Amino acid sequence: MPVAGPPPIVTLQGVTKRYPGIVANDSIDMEIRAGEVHVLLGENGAGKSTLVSMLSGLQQPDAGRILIDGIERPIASPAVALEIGISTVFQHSMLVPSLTLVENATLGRPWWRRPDRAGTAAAMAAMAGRIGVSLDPAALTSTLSLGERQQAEIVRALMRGARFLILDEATAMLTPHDAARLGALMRRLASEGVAVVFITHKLNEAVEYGDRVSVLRLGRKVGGIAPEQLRSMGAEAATAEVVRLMFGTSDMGAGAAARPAPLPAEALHTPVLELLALYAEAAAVPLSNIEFKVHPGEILGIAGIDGNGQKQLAEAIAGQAPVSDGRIRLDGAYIDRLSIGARRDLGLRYVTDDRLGEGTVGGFSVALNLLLKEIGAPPYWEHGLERPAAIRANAEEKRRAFDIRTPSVETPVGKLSGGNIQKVLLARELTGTTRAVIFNKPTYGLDLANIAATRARIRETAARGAAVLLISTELDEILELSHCIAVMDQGRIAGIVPNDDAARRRIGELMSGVSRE
Amino acid sequence: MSETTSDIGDSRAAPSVLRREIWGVLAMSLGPVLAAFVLSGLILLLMQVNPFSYYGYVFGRGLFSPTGVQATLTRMGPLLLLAASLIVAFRAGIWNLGGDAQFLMGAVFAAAWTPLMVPHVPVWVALLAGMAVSAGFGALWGLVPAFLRAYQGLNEIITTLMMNFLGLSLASVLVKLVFLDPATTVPQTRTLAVEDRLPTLGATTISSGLLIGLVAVLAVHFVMTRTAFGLRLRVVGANAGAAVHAGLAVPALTVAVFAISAGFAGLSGGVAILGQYGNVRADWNPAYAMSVVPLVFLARFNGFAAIGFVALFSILSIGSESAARRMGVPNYFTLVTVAILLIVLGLAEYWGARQRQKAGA
Amino acid sequence: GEISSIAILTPEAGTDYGWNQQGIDGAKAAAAAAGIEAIVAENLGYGDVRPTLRELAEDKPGLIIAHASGYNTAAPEIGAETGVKVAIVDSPDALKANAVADYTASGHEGAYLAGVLAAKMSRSGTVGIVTSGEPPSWNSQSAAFAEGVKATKPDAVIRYAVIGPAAYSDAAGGKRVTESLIAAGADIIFGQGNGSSFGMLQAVETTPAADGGKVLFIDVIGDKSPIDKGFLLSSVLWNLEPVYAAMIADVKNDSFGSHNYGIALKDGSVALLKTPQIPEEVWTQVMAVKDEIVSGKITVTPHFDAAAVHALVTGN
Amino acid sequence: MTLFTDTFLIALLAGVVAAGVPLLLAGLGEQLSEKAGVLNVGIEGMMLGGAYLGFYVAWASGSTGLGFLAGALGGMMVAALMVLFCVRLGLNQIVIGIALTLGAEGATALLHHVQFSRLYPRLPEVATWRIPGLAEIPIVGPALFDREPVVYLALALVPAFVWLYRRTHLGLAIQAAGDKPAALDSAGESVLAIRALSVLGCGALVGLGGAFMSIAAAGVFVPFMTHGNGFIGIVLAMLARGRPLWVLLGAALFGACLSAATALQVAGVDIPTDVVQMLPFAAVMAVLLIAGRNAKLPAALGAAYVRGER
Ligand SMILES: Nc1ncnc2c1ncn2[C@@H]1O[C@H](COP(=O)(O)OP(=O)(O)OP(=O)(O)O)[C@@H](O)[C@H]1O
Ligand SMILES: Nc1ncnc2c1ncn2[C@@H]1O[C@H](COP(=O)(O)OP(=O)(O)OP(=O)(O)O)[C@@H](O)[C@H]1O
Ligand SMILES: [Mg+2]
Ligand SMILES: [Mg+2]
Repeated sequence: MPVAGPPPIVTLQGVTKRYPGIVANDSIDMEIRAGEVHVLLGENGAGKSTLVSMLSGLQQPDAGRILIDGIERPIASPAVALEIGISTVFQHSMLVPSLTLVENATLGRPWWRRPDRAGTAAAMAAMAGRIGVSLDPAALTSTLSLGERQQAEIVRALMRGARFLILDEATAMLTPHDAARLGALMRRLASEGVAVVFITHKLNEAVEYGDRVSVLRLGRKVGGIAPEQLRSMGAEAATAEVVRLMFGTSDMGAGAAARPAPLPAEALHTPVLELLALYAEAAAVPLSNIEFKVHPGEILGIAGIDGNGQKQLAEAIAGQAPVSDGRIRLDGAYIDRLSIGARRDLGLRYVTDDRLGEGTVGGFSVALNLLLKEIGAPPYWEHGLERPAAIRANAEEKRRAFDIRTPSVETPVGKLSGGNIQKVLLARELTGTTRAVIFNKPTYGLDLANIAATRARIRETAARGAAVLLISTELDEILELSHCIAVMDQGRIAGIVPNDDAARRRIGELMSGVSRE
Repeated sequence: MSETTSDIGDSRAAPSVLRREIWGVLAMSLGPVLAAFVLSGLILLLMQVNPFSYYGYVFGRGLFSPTGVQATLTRMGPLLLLAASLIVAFRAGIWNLGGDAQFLMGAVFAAAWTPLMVPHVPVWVALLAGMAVSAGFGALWGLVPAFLRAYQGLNEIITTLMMNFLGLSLASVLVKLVFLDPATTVPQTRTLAVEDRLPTLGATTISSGLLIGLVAVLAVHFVMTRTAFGLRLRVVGANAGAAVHAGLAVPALTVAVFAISAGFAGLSGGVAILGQYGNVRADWNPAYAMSVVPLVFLARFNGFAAIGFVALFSILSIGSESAARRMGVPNYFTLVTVAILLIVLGLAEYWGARQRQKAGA
Repeated sequence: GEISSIAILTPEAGTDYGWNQQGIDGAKAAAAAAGIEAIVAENLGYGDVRPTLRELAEDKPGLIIAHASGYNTAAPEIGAETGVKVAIVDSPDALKANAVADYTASGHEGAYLAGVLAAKMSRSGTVGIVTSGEPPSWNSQSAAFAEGVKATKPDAVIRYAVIGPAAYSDAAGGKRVTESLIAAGADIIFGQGNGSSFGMLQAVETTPAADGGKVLFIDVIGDKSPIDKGFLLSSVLWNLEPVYAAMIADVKNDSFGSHNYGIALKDGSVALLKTPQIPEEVWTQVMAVKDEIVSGKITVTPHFDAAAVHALVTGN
Repeated sequence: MTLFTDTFLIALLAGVVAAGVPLLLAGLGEQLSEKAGVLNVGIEGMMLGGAYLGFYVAWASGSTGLGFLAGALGGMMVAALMVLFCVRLGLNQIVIGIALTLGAEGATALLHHVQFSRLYPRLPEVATWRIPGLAEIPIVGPALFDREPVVYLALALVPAFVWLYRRTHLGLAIQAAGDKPAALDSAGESVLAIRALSVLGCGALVGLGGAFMSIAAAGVFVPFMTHGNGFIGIVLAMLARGRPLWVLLGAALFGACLSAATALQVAGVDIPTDVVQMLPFAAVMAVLLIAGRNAKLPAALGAAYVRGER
């Protein structure tokens, strides 16, 4: 292909990266040019983040060459990457929890200099305003929700004034509104001559903001759509093409399922999960006067901007955070004084959104992580003794059923890709008898096929008579699955609305504080 | 300080791989020992001492002489119990660095009460009771940091180190003021008669503490790697947040870990007294636990490897005292040898891990 | 009986101008005099001495000298097991014919004389005792020193401080505590401690007394005059050679284990070091007291427990 | 005859300083290293290294100033091994720390045996700097403001470290290296450099503390003379939870307890010595019980950083 104009900022030639038992990137050729938003797509574990880590200097390729501005130059370290002008928002947070956002933003400046906290804070606020998010630069990172941290990382990356910006699933934690703003910004940056690499699992975003698409599959680049092609294709056709490249079939994720059918009247007699005037004292967003009922078979969506107390709510119900007043009933019995384990024994499940922090033990095998909440239970343990065969069989079964991509079930779970770790969590929580399940952002980080599968499983869970609480920042997901939707704002329930034609508008009003009901 | 142990998934290897592994393990364990001796041999040369004769004496005494090897095996007993103590704690992510005081508490109370019991009950009852007492008081001393960690979130490295200093003082206060043998001028407890001590193995002088220690390490290894209880502890150790999320009773498990760990340390003291020493003198502190800590880390909390390292350490400590005397080298040289050995073993571990990674890639 | 060699075990290195060095030097001298070999095992610590005892016993020496109170349980046990004669300290009751004898070396008579000397030499009337711990041999000397001071000058003040529970090597602590005693008025320091005694010596050399004059130091067991800078007043010297020589003779005569051994002013195995710091007339007076002790006119009874020492020094 | 004269009180207070300064330096050093994520259990060895080399140079050159410098260097030499093995190669920090302590104990005892065990050379008293004005304050003045320069340096390091940790990028980088090294690395800073610098700094401080013990506090070197001060330094650093001022308070508490124990004995208060000696440790346990809740340690403490490792 004859090259017109300046050479690409980064050219990958036959770049290969191997990990024990897996070729994460297999001889990848790719060009990343100034002025383009280059969308990188691929299912979970396809090797996208691995590619990112090589571009940002965290990993070195085992084979192949990297050219910078047409000249071969290894990206030997993150410092080199930054020097070249490559700035990255990683899939998993790269902020120091014990520092404030401002301090995090000043990391990397000369040692002897005094941190310019005020100046940096002003710059951060300005940049945040530009992309339309609000953040408190003086906030201690550890007190922020994952979503807020992600916003801060985007702001920090943009502040560096890079000519090459990498966003690895940067919209995963954003509301559609904020994601759209970020998209607009990407377009603007591209028009100013910045190269953007954007990784997402949301095909609509890919098609809308991307100039060029590359698709990875099992570590190999299986195809792409060039800018001219993409422009000429139209959204519908482009999505279908991407799906074909990614999954080998084009009828995937076609059209979200309609709203769930209304519950039969008899289901509404006795609630499974009931919150009665629940209060919880938490440092930033205390819960106050939370009341709702969830019936058998019902899915109650919890919508709201990230960081409005959703996590506190989930933890209070699961027993991980203390309740200061009010009661929680499961199948009529009060459970608010019970331990986490006792609540679980009664059939309460909590799928956490913090998959690395508390969801899994990174150094333990996939097989053990799948049983983390059932240690000691037969048939995997008999009289307290491990039954390796049973544990393995269970893992192999889950691996198949949930399509967990791992070299082996003995691989430490921390070595899997983000999406595959999420599948391990889901596989663990969605089996066995359940009475009530709390899903906290269950599909974040999952690829299209897995999102569809997961949503089907959430529906199934409800269909088997369990009460489901679905916390999500994705309104579409909530509208697709929920019978009723509660909107959370500042630690309160701003209102609960049935999922009817007017739901989307009313949720929007509730979220923006326009109305209260 | 989370230590991700690699044998968690315990690979069930194929036979040929196994053979290669055994060779690897042999090379990995003997290689560094040789390298360490070459290095310390160079220092000996600087001191104008013949390294071959020196190490000849070390192994001649520590491993190949009949009384020497018996001394080595006897020395291993209490050390193995301490290894068991540390394996439990470290696998559960609890950095119990107070083993020496727990050891002494066990030793002092066993030494104080067993001789008093002997006249009234059959000897074996007194010995069993003495061991129970030592484990109990070791555990008791471990409970202070346990509760502080479990219910106040206090870091146990600080508290166990402090309890160590306090325990050393308390032990000597107890010996001097409370459990003093009225028959001597030297502040020490009553002495358990030689014939009332734990039986030796057959016609040797090897204390049966060795067997107790071996059983303890193997049992601990089994429990930690093959049982639900052990797995729970490992989850707490690897990621306390995940343990809470999984509904484990973290505070209770923490207390249990401390009790077991400190109990083994106390038992180690008891076995040392009941099997070898017969009494405790004021200000006595062999500081065995601090020597076992690096060995257990090198063994990566694996019981079998710990037995190997404890054996090596015992051979070295028994043998080098003899070698130092015969060669006219100050005994301090042993400290240098042990330091070099630990570093070289650490390097070998690093090298092995890199090889494994390369092989996997 | 036959005897061709003796062995001695000490907890620390024989270069401390103190307990270990006196033991080793004594054993070597006694062996040389008897024309036999002396095997030295030094620096063994206090942890586990049984393996060394067993190894030494393998060569069947005529006698093993276990030169530390910490060895007095192990040595008789291993002696019985291997059939080798052992000499131990601080266990007078352990006597056993042809097996065990005790030589509780207590310099209390010498320490009493040191007390007399200190009382006579002190300008301020306050003397200090510093020890690195409270083992029986330290205690008996501390107590006798205090008695000697009191007997000579009843209104003298005795200040007593221990550096730490087992602060044998804490030289900095030795200096700090000694400085406190000097500040409390002491101008004579009676110091007992191994490594830490060099810190005491340093304090004496660098800290003036309340009246601006010199503080003087009384040492124990060994003779530090080769390294003195003019502050060493005296030392309670122990000489173990006669003790060991008597043991060797008894082994030869098959009478080992029939009696214990001791050190005393009488036979010169305990002596007070004479230095240029001691004026002639004072020395004469002190020697007069020595004669009274030797003749039995004054009896100095040893007190081995810390409580007795505390009672004596606080009984001001 | 009153015991508690000015002279005696001055000596007690001076004793607090003499015992506290090595602990302060050890605690500050350990704190620096721990903040950067390296649990340095080798500081007992670094202290001995500093005590030996400092004493040797002061004795051989006759200059205490050179001695203190050499002490810092001695600590750094042992620390350099820690950097090589634990920071660069990522070996287990506890194994290497204990090995370095054992090795330094053995090596310095051997050297002492060869060089000093016959003569036990002792140094003359270290010259002090008298701070005009302050030194005139009764009791406190002579004990605190007429001291060896190292004492002032140690005290000045406390605000210096507060400034370093709060007000410089280096301070932030050190904290990041201990809490989330990957974040520091991806910001383009070298985790290895920051950690190496911190460990070397730790070695220098701890070595200086050791040299203070041998040159000023004892005036003589004897084997094992640091007798556990390094371990107390570890406790102080952890107790302080990252705040230099707390290290100072902790060191002062320890020194005060030691002096109080001496004062009680000299005053003839008849409690068993062993009980008195438990005072400082009991005091720290009491402080822990009252104030020590939820002691937070750097998240990556003790863990080697390997770029890109999951
Ligand atoms: N440091 C590592 N050690 C071992 N294996 C790794 C490592 N990093 C990545 N892998 C493996 O490489 C493969 C690709 O992972 P990668 O994180 O690049 O996927 P991804 O495309 O980003 O997936 P996702 O969409 O789920 O984030 C996975 O199988 C993963 O397990
Ligand atoms: N321990 C804490 N201390 C201070 N503030 C906290 C604490 N925990 C949570 N917060 C604050 O409370 C708010 C709500 O947090 P929460 O985690 O419930 O949000 P969320 O919507 O569930 O986000 P996510 O699920 O992405 O974590 C956040 O703004 C966070 O900063
Ligand atoms: Mg990824
Ligand atoms: Mg949340």
